[in-house]
Amino acid sequence: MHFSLRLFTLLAGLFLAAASYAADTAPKLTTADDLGPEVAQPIEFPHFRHAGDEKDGGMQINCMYCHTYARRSIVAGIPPVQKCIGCHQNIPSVRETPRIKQLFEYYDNNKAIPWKKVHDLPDFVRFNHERHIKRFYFQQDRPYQEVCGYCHGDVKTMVVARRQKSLTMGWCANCHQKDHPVNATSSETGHGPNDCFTCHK
Amino acid sequence: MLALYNNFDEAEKVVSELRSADIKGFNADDDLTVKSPIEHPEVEEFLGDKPVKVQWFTLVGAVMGGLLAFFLISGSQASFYSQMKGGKPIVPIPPNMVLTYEMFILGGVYITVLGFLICAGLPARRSPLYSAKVSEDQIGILVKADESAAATLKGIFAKHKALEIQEEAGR
Amino acid sequence: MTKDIREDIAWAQINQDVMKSLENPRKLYWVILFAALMVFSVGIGCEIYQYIEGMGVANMNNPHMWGLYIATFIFWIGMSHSGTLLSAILHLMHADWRKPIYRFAEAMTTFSLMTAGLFVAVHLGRVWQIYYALPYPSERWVWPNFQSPLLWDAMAIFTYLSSSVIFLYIGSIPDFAIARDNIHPGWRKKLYSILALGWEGTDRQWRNFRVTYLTVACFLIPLAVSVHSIVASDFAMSQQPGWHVTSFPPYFVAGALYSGCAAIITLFIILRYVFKFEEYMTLPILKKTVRLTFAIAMVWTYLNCIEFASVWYSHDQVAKDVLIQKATGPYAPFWWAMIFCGSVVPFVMMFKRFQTNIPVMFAVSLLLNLGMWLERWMIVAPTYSHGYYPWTWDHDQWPSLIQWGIVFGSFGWFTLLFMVFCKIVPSVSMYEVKEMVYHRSQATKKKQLGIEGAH
Amino acid sequence: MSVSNLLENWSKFRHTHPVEDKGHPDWEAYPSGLKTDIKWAMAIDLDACTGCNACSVACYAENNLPVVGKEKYAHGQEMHWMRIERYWGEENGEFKAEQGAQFLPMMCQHCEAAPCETVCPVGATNHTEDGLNSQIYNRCIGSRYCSANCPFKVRYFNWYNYPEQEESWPAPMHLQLNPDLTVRTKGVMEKCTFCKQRTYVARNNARNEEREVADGEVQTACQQACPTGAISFGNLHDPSSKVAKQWAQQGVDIIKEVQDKDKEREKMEHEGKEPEKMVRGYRILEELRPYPSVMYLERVREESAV
Amino acid sequence: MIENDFDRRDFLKVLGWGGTAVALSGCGYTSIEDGKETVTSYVTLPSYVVPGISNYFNSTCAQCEAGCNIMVRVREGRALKSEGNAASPINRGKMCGLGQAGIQAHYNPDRVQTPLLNGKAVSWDQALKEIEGKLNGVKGDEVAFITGTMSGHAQALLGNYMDALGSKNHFSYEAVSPAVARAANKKAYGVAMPRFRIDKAKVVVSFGADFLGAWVSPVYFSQAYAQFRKGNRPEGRGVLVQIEPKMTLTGANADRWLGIRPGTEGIFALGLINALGAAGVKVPADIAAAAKDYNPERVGTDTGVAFDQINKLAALLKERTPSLVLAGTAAEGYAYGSQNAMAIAMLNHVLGNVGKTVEAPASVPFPQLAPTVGSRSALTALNAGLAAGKYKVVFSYGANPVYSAPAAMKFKDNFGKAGFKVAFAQYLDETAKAADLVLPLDSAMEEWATVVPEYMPAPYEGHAENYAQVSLRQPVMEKLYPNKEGSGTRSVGDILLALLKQRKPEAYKGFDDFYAYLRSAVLEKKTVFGAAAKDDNDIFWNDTVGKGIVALNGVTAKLAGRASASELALPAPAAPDAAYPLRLIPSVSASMRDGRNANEPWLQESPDPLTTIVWDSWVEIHPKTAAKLGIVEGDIVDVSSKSGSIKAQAYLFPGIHPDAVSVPVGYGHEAMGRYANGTGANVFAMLDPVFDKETGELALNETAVKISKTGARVIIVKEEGPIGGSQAGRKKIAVKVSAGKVDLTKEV
Repeated sequence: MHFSLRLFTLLAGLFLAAASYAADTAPKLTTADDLGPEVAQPIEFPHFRHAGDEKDGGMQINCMYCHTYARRSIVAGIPPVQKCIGCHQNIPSVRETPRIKQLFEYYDNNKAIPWKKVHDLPDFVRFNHERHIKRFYFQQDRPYQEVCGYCHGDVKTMVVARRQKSLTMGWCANCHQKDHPVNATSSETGHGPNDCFTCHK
Repeated sequence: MLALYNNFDEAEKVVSELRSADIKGFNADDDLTVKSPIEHPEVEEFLGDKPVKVQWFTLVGAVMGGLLAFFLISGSQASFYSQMKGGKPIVPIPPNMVLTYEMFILGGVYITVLGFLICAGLPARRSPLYSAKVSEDQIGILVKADESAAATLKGIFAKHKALEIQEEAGR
Repeated sequence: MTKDIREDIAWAQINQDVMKSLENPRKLYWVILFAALMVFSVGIGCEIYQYIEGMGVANMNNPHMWGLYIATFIFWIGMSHSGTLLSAILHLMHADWRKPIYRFAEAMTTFSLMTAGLFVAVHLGRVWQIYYALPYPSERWVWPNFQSPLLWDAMAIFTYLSSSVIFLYIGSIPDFAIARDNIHPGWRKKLYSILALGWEGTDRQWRNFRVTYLTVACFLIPLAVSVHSIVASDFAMSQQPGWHVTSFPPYFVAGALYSGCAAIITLFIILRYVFKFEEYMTLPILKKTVRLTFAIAMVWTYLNCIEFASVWYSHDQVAKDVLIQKATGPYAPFWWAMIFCGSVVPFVMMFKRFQTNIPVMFAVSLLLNLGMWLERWMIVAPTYSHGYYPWTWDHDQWPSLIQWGIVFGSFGWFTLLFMVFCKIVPSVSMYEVKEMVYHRSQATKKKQLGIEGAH
Repeated sequence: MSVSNLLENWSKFRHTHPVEDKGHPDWEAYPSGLKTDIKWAMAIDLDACTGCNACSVACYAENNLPVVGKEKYAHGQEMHWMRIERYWGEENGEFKAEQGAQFLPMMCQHCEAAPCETVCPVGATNHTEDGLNSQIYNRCIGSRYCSANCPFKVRYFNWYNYPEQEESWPAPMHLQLNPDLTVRTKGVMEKCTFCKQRTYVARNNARNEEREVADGEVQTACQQACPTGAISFGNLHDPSSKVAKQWAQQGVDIIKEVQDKDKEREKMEHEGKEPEKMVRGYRILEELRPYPSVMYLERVREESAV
Repeated sequence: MIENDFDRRDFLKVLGWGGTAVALSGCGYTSIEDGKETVTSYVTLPSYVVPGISNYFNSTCAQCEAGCNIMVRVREGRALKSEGNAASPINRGKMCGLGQAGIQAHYNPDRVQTPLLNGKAVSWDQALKEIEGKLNGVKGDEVAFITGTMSGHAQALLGNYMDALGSKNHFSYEAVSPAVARAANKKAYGVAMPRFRIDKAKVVVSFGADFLGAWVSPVYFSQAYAQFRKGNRPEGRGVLVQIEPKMTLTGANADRWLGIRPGTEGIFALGLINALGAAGVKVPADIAAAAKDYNPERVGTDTGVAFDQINKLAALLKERTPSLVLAGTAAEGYAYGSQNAMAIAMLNHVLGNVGKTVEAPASVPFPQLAPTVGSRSALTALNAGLAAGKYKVVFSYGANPVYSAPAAMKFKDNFGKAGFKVAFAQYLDETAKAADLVLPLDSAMEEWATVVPEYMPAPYEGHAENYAQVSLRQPVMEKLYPNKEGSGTRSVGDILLALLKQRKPEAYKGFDDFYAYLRSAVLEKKTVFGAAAKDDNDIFWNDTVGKGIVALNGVTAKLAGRASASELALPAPAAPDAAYPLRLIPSVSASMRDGRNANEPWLQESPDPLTTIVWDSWVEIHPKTAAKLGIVEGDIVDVSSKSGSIKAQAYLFPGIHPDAVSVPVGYGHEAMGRYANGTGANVFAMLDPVFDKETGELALNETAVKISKTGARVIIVKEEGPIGGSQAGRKKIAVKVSAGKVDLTKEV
């Protein structure tokens, strides 16, 4: 008898818990902040050196100086080698370091660098850099580290970029549900589009 | 102490006598159990009424299932990016009612069975005083009593020519 | 008058006879088991091929999006209903002749539901994503679409399956106890003692048992009805001509009971022979079942006519066209075969001398089931080949061998499960037969006493 | 907070679109400044349509449609989102060719109240806030109920795994695949999307420049190809757009299942009056109340000509 | 659309497609995968190329001779889709299905990828050396060059090359060109191809001219047709009457389709003239004389068209002017085809359309660039020469005579007689197979070329009356088969240039490739091409390339007075041969044309508009005839003529004259590629060698055939359902309304 009673209360408790959880759950589930796998790149590009803060010996270059397409295209893109050379041919101090040597090799052989995709969404997902940059960088006028950091994490402290956010659907949706101010000044808010069709292609 | 009888008439006589006879150290209400191969309401009459509580479990289960269903479903529809479908409301009543109905039954059945197990005290360890005959064709009468009452009880059993009397000492 | 069962049969005898069925059945049992296994493996083979290649190999096409899978799915769902009919409804009606046969009827319910469940998976284009259809709180915040009748189906079938499993189990606890007490030691004894939950048949156990059994029975009846009317709403809720019919839910339920009863007759005859249950599954009981079936057959026929009539007298030309096309188009042979098997053949059951004629009844029951299967197919296919939009009308689309293979495989799967079950669980409810015998003998005794008193 | 959300916005969740049209609940996603109230719609002039198949081929090119080959075509497993139907004039059961044939381009009608949407078990097809009938390929589990319930039968199912099949895109043909779309795999339902990838770009440009989408800014592949310009496509809620003008002029209202002009015409015929000059817009299977977003213009034929 | 701050050739070098990842995985997996794919990255990039955003490059379609101006969508170095160039007066931003499929000609898996000498791969140097060797000591007139219709600088080079060889034997061959009509037009209007202003006409009477499908410049005419059908233009909605034995796409769109007995088009025309005269239209004396015997009754019996219909048509034409009468492929394909065409042309004179809807065309001021329009007589001539063993070396480019020559010509054997045969080919088609040396060609997406459209469009959006244009074709992506160690493909221009260098090294040493030649040739004439002398060459050139169209002040031809109608003599329709009672009409479908594009799967998969049949050829039979022969749909029938026979599936088709059967051309390739090979039957092979009396053109419709069942039967693979094109009494599917009932004037 008592055994069974205990059993009953246990089961009932579990049932209720599961139910209430289910009914009230979704938003809580999307707080993942995990680290993606290490990706081996042809050249170990030191992000911290370029984009990092002064105190860490960084040069605080704006992300969109190199990833220049982010503000006008759906993809952020990788700068053409020419761009790297453009600066580095005027920086003799580091000219002989192994990475820069590699870089110049590629350039001299007129070969594109086979960078690996780090933040690689599935093929049926459409993520538009332009829209997000417009909204948060230009309209809301947030600092670029923050804006890019929403999805790309704290790249300015990394050497080779590595995924820091889960980039799962729930994670995206979590932000799309929030109300964001329209621009830096106004109090009006709006949330991201909810249509499946907007992000799924 | 377990006594086996051949048919219900005898068993009934025994039971009624046991209950009428007031024996010291033996309380007919708690200490008397009948084991039978088939469901046999008449015997129970002799045992005096013992209420069955399973229905209450049923009620609770059904109601719980129904409510859960409705809110779970409507709630999830509301939280599903508010997707419009076929010009129907985002939280349409008829479909949700269908599902509520199903869950109502589901909850009912599950909790009822749970109730049964609890009320019937199943699963339980088998008492040492048990004979396979009971599951075949004989009726067993199990009594708990002090040593003092034993003799009298045995007497009563014997009087109604029990086929077999098992005894367990101690306690 | 012949009695449903011998009243002087000893209870111990009952135990022995039934327990024997767990030990040594006739040779035929093994033959059937093997055959079932073979057929099932063919089905599995086809399914694997289809899984790898894609649904295309089933030779469905644009108008014909659903094929035999859905038809057979409905067939199995339908088959499940008679179990409930016998055990639950007749239980409430205290028709005690059901007692020797309701156990396997319930088993049939359970297993045909399981078979039906298979077809949901077989039918899906991306079965590996089937969990999308489950209502669980996902990281993606997405839920299944509760507006879809398919989801109601899933819910209803799940409820029905689990409930009937429970019902079956509860009902056989006392028998497990018997088995536990009578079987020679071994893994089976252990199994039974676990399943019996330490049942001792105390008055307290019996008391609660009675109430519970009754309650669950009460739940099962509306459930069963709801299940098949929901399956019907897969079609009735849609917009297609020939599907969007108000009378579909009752029509489906009737059809369900019908095919179920037919199946019971078939299995009755098989079990009777295989497990030597002549003593318990007696001809009078068969006769009662047959009469019941005949009644339901007439109900079905009636509803069938109603459906045609309602289409015919409606001004919905499109639906009318579908009906005409059923009777005259490429599907005509099957459609008429369905009418014949479903509405003409049952008249054989009117005649007393056939009602207890085993071979005839066996053949008839098989025909009835064939008819009911055809009915389901005739509901699904013709609408596709003759919908609203003339351009998409199709030549009669003939299912590929793969499709047929999987359909037949399902029959193998069902038989397999059922036969194994009967070998492990007593397929005749011993304690209830005892009750039956007991009460009946009491009744006759009283009668005799009455007669003597008159002197 | 689903339950609280449910109770708070109960009324929002209860209104039925498009009949009591308060728009799509997600329009609130756009702050007033950038509100883009869009309803994509189409008008096809059957008098201009010559049935030349250009639109169909353009659709193949734009939307990564696989070529299935003769055998599968024979099984009716072809994948053309846009099909050109050819009808003959009929006289007591015989086809008549005197007035030529009658062509009808048929693609997904993007119904406002689409029968396919309600029945999808996983909600893979929904009504988007710009008035499309979306199909989320990755969500689809292939129950094919949507197609079963589509009166036009314009949904096409991936019966085989075309991307991995040798004959669909033998190298180097795969280089032609449009990167703006998924290549659909085995077991997924698909259909015309009104070239979503194009409307998507147009809308983003508009919102970046904080303006509304201009008429003609976005063309569907079929419209762009059509040599006689029979197809026009645009935003129905923008009164200046060509489509809106056409719909208005042809007296076709998207949220009516019976158009007033048809009521009148019927009335006149009932009174035995000959209806004088009428307009020629109509929607197919309107009476089933799916509220299609594609209006057709009746083909005109000169009876006096010979 | 395009800024040209970047040299096109360099651009192509950097923008290789090699690295681009192509998404074939679809909706398979649901997790994100890091580090699996590579990002598309470049060494250096023109500023106008942004990853993720497409560029459009203007070019010119090469799928048919119409020469529509297209723009090709390019992303990450891959050509994705061709779309119409909105600035073009020819196609005005539109495109036909055939043109759309051009991208598949480019990406086709069956392209020849390296030079082949007797089937063995050789390097380009070897190949060219081989040619030079074979040409040694060969006299000029022993060299023949067969091409399709050619134009632009490639043709100029070809001309120079032939001159260098001292050969006059350039045969320009088109299997289905309107050559007879051109000849007749020359006589009737003084110009081969006047501007037909369909958009200005109130009535168009077309004798088998399939101008919406496969005639001359379909997309352009479709635009005109759209205009013509508009109710809101000043002329009001036009009426189209199509007179032809087998319904074409145009016929399917006609207000009235008259299924006339094959070959009696001329008689009908004269009858119509006669009727017009009777109706009071002023008919020139000689024409009246020619037409006087053709009273409606006789015409009715001859043509099988009820004569009251002829009168009604006459009344219509009298009432509504201006009208336009066209003579098309169906009318000219007979032994007396030019007579037919002439008689039909006379109608325009009688109706006074000349100068109104029949206008004088403009042409480019460079005769050597103007198109040499192909004809069938050219093939006859070449064949004769080959048979006589006249030619030692034969080049073939852009034509597939081995496939499309009637078997009776024995062309394949004669071709074999030539000592050395060189085929410029994109596919290893029948002719390439028969050749000794195969030179792989670039696709139209890879080559530089200039194209002069065969049919010069009417002025559009404020052009001058004498508008003429030269279109540019430019590479839109890096070659799929680049020239590495001697293999790979080359453009015809490059090949010709290389050959010329063998002959006249000094004259051409300035040009290291055809691009250089083209550029300098254009810049030389840049003032004619609309630039000021002082303009900077690079700017002008880049601008021209960017536009893809060069508008010119063309030279307008004069509509000369017509030849007298006195020699019009039309035989009465011959009584059908008892052995071969039916007339075979090889139909030219909009997508298949003469079969050169048969290996583009989109064209095979897109249903034929009228029969909705795919992936096979068929025999169109009138239901009555079929009933007589006991043929039902799907029967495999044997269609045999005196010169050959084919087997194909029968399709019952209401739009054909009962005395005729029709089989589409372009199917039944033996060699070409995986999609074309063996699909359908080649109807060219079985044509009787009957030629037009005046022009010597092969008369396509003069083949008499008999039909017999083989007993086999198939289910035809087609788009339409079992009830054919019936609407099964449904009210609102495809609705037709009579023009009297609707008000079209105010439509947007």
